[in-house]
Amino acid sequence: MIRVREKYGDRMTALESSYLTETLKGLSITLRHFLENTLTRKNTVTLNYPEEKKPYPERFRGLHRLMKRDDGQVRCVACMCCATVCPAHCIKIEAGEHDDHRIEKFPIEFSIDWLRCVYCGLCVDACPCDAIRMDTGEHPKPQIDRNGFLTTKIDLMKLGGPSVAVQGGVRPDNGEG
Amino acid sequence: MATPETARDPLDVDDLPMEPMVLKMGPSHPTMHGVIELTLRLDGETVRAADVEIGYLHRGFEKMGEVSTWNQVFAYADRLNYNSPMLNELGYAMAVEKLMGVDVPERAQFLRVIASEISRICDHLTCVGAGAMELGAFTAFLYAVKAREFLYELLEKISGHRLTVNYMRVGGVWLDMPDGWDGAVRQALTDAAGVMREFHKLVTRHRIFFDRMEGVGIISQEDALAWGFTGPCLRSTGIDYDIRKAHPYSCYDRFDFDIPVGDKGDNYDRYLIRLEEIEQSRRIIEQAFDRMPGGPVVSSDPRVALPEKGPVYNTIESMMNHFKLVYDGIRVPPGAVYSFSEAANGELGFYIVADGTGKPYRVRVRGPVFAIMQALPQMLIGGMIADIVPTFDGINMIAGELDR
Amino acid sequence: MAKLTINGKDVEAAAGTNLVEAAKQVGVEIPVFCYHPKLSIAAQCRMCLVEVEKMPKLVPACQTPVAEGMVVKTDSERVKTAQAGVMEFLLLNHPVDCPICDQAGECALQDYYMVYDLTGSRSTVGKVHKPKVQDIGGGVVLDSERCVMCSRCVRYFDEITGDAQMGFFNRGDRVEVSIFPDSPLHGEYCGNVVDLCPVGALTWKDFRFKCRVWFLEKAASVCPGCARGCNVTVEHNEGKVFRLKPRDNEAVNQCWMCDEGRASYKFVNEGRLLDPVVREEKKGVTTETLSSQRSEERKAYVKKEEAKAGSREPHTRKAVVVTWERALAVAAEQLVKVVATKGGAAIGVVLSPQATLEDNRAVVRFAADHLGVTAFYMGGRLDGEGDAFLRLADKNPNRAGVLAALEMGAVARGLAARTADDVVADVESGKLSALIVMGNNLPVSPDARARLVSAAARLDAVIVMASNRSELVDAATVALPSATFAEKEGTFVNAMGMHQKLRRGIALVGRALPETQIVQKLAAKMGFDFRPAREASAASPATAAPGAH
Amino acid sequence: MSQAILERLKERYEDGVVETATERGDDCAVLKREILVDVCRFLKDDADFAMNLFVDVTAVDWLDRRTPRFDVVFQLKSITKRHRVTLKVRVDDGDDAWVPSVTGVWRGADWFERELWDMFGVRVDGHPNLRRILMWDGFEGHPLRKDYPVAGRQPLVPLRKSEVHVFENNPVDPFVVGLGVVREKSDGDA
Repeated sequence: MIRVREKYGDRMTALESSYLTETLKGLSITLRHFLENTLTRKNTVTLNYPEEKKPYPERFRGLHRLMKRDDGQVRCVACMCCATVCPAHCIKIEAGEHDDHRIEKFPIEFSIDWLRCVYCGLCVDACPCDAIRMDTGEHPKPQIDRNGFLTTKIDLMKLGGPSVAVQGGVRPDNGEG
Repeated sequence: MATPETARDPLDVDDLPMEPMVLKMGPSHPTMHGVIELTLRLDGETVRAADVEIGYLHRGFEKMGEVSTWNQVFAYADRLNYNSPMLNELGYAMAVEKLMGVDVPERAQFLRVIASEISRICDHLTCVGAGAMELGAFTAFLYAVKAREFLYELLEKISGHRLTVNYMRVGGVWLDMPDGWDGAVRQALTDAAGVMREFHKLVTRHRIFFDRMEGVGIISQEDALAWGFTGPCLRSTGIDYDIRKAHPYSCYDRFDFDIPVGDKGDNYDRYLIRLEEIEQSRRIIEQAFDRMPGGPVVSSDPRVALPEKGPVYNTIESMMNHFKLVYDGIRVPPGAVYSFSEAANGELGFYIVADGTGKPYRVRVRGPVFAIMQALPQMLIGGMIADIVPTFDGINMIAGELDR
Repeated sequence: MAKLTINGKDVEAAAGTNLVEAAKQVGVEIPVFCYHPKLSIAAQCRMCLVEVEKMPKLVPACQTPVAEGMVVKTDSERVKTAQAGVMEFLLLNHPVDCPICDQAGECALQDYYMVYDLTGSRSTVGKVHKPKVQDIGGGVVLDSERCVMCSRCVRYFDEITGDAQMGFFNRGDRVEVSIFPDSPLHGEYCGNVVDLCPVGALTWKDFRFKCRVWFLEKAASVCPGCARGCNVTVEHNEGKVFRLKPRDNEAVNQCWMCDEGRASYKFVNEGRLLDPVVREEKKGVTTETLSSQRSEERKAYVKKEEAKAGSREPHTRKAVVVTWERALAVAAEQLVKVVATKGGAAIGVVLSPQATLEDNRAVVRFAADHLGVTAFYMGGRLDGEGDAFLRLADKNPNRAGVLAALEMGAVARGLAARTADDVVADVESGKLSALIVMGNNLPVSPDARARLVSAAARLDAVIVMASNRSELVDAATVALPSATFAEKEGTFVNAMGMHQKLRRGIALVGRALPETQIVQKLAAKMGFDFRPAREASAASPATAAPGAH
Repeated sequence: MSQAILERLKERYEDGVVETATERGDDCAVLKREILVDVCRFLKDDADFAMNLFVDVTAVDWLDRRTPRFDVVFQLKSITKRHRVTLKVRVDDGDDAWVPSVTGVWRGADWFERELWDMFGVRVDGHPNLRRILMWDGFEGHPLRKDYPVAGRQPLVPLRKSEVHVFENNPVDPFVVGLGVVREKSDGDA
């Protein structure tokens, strides 16, 4: 147990209550910072945004992207796990039958409402196919109207790249028969 | 402090009748930390009566909890006390784990404590910084925010976001700390401590600050208890009650730290306690890094934690496990528990009821500020109108956890 | 009767009961893949192995009848090891398909994995692959990799429909369940194998990928497909019905359902009449004004109408989407005029065996008591095929209900339902000058229908309460959107005279209302004191028992 | 320690204690409504228990699952003795949905009981100022009841022109409050 008044002092000393010493002490601190910042910028923490930008950390959950298969098709198989787990209900998927029987199912439409999204990352956790990721390192850009934040499969795939993960439906040993 | 007796000279009243005045402060007054409304009855500049109207930020946390899965609630819990999301998550996670009887791995416990204490420091920094600013010390506020920025960056590095962290899960945490994070934390804490020393020099012993804090917003020990105070506000009255010591949870019993207490129950005490708790949190974090064990960061119980991605992609067993956890959610056995932890403002309690399905039957949050805010009129009455600002700040009302 | 204990609980079961059923009595679940109460015992999945005292080996619970003094354990270490072992074998070659498998969410493998297995894979070799996505006919899609060889489907065709259509082929880990060469599934009861399949090997083509099953909400209802009245659950999400599944009812359909019935929900989602429509005597094309149709439906409708307009002369009556208020006012005005000039005998009322007992009763009482109508006709759908199992030729779920409604409304008045062909004759002969029609169409030949439609143009009023668009709706002076079986509570009386409750599934589509409410509003508009819900039968399930009405 | 509380309560109130349970370390006593205030006062004043901190009161709605419908759940704690206890009172719907106020024992129960009323419609008998707290005046229904829909909509509230504000802690003089500063309504001169 620490008694804070004992540690930090209870009453003002005569010197302190004269305003002068404490004010000068404070001024010396701010003056030092002022000189440091104008002359050297060594200890400056501010950035000249937008000329200077601070990169987001690796784990930053930014805009979603849809990953692609080796042949450039969307990796997502419309399993709806992300739509199920999303606390903001911002993912809408319409599933369809794929011509290729090895893929079988794919999203005809996959849209995310970036205004509703809370960037919690649960959809990435829930994806069993490494199809959706939030590692673009970008935040949503301002838009003129709400529809601008309603992102479609095409836009999400533009942000996407090839995935290195080996996916369940298609395994290395998945030959025919 | 202006007492009612000195506020007006009885002689003046005779020829200049005082006119009582009702003043609405808020719902979005600049010094109101969240949206609340104070209705004040003033006698000159003296507060004679005060009422608090809350609920402007009610988002239906408890109702939303009933239609979310157990893990989805974390996203909402973040937004209770938005200055210290980790502490809310820890409180909620502990409640679910208590109900399920899940063991959380050592390393996850340590990471939780570290993340929580960083959050606590952030919360206190915001409180003292904003308090200084509202009394005119804008430079000091910027210093506090600068120190907080160092810590937010740490939270961002480990969880991906600064405020809406969504870092904890039932049974552990999302990910282990990134490489070099411990060094970054120690460095940031040192930097922040340097900044705080300057902050301390700027305001703590400055007479303007001192005079406006000392002896203002006094609450007695008995009153504090009767109103259900916890946290720094209770400790400012001299009661050394801290849940981390009184009912140690997670792994707090392994760390050596002190509980700061005040004497008078005034704003200055509350300010000093927060200042000191920042120091104590730093001690805890440093000890935690020194003793950090290895191992997994999330429970290995397949009924609780999502399996690793590798097996999910490649084996049907993990895939099925994954699916069941995603669409069914974690199945928490029927029952009810009350679990509580020491949040930045006091006792954060979660009373949760499960009915055996993947969604909570009821999630109840007992936000610390809710109890404290009811005593605000008592702390204001008799004081000057200008005293509202430091007193209100000393309570550190966060509308997120007040209105839920 | 035999007394035995299962997991320490005393059970009393009739001789011949197997252990799975006996355990159910005391709430002990024994996992099964191949066992099904309606099929013969195969005992080949080995998932139901239990320990019985004094028996040296674990025994399959499905094949073991109860015996006096038996002591059964379903949760001992030996049993658990066996269960986990069976699961491991079953999963050894199971494809990693949950994301693309429709069964995920109602899959026995998934459910049992969380309870009886929970271990990771130990396999180091690749899986055996078999053909996927095979359309085997009958609306069923087969995925051989996902099959757990329970043989339920094989036994179903052997034993229930009696025409062996599926079998096992090959041996060992290459064994596959499949159809016989060049003989796709046929018959009217193929959908049941999809329900029987405990995993995702057999999926229903119509439902494939439409909706994840964990999103579906369920409402107990009755199939509207035929007069059998099979008990079903209406499975729906966000205002759309996705499938009907059979519900157990030993007296009606056991646990089966025909394929025709499975498809009988479609009209709930498609081609709905969404708004009240009033047709006015003006030249013009009907299409433009139906503005509140769902866009895709509207496009299709416009297309159709345009084609029609090209081939035939445009309608002489212009359809206008109006408010309920306006539509009811027009209907009331037209009816009042007919009653005043020609009397109630000039009005014909077509009742609908597609609608509930309550709705028909409301219409009968309104028409007979307040309008003085004496001519009632039976609407609905034309008869179709029937068979000896479930399907009946009468494709209306509530014909008996209409008759019952008439009987109740006909006390001392001698009302009777005449056939729909009589409507056409009576309209053509000029006996009727107004029609009130419940339902989308009449059970008459296309030719007779065309005659009716053209004759209807001469009538003073054609008031149609329909859920879907049809020629009759297009010919109506006032078309009022009514609710389908999935949107309301009520009663169907099946061919055996059983009163069966419908529970409300989805919310009312568009601005549709149940007929009871339409009639109530119409009566109010005409100034009658009319309370159709006197019995309040929809309110409490207590009245669901047969004969309660 | 808190086990001892349950024992003591059973001994002292006999039939008043409907049941006691210890679940996952939480000790809970289900009480009859009549003795609630008495038990609270006893727990607070008794030197052995000294339940000096009122932590929380809330309810659980068991619509269609159990009767009586509501569990009203109190959390009490002793800061000096470092122990705590859960008290439950079961109340039913409609006229029966009320509990006695414990504000006389702990002043801090004030807002919590208002919230109980606001969220569940469980009236608190003897509460000095039972108004809605999180919801606004004119809100229809009680949002945390299970039969209140998650996406429930509320009618719009008419614009308030001015109102008489009665101060809770000084209710003698009502004041008219409008936008900004409004003078006293009464003709007195203070």
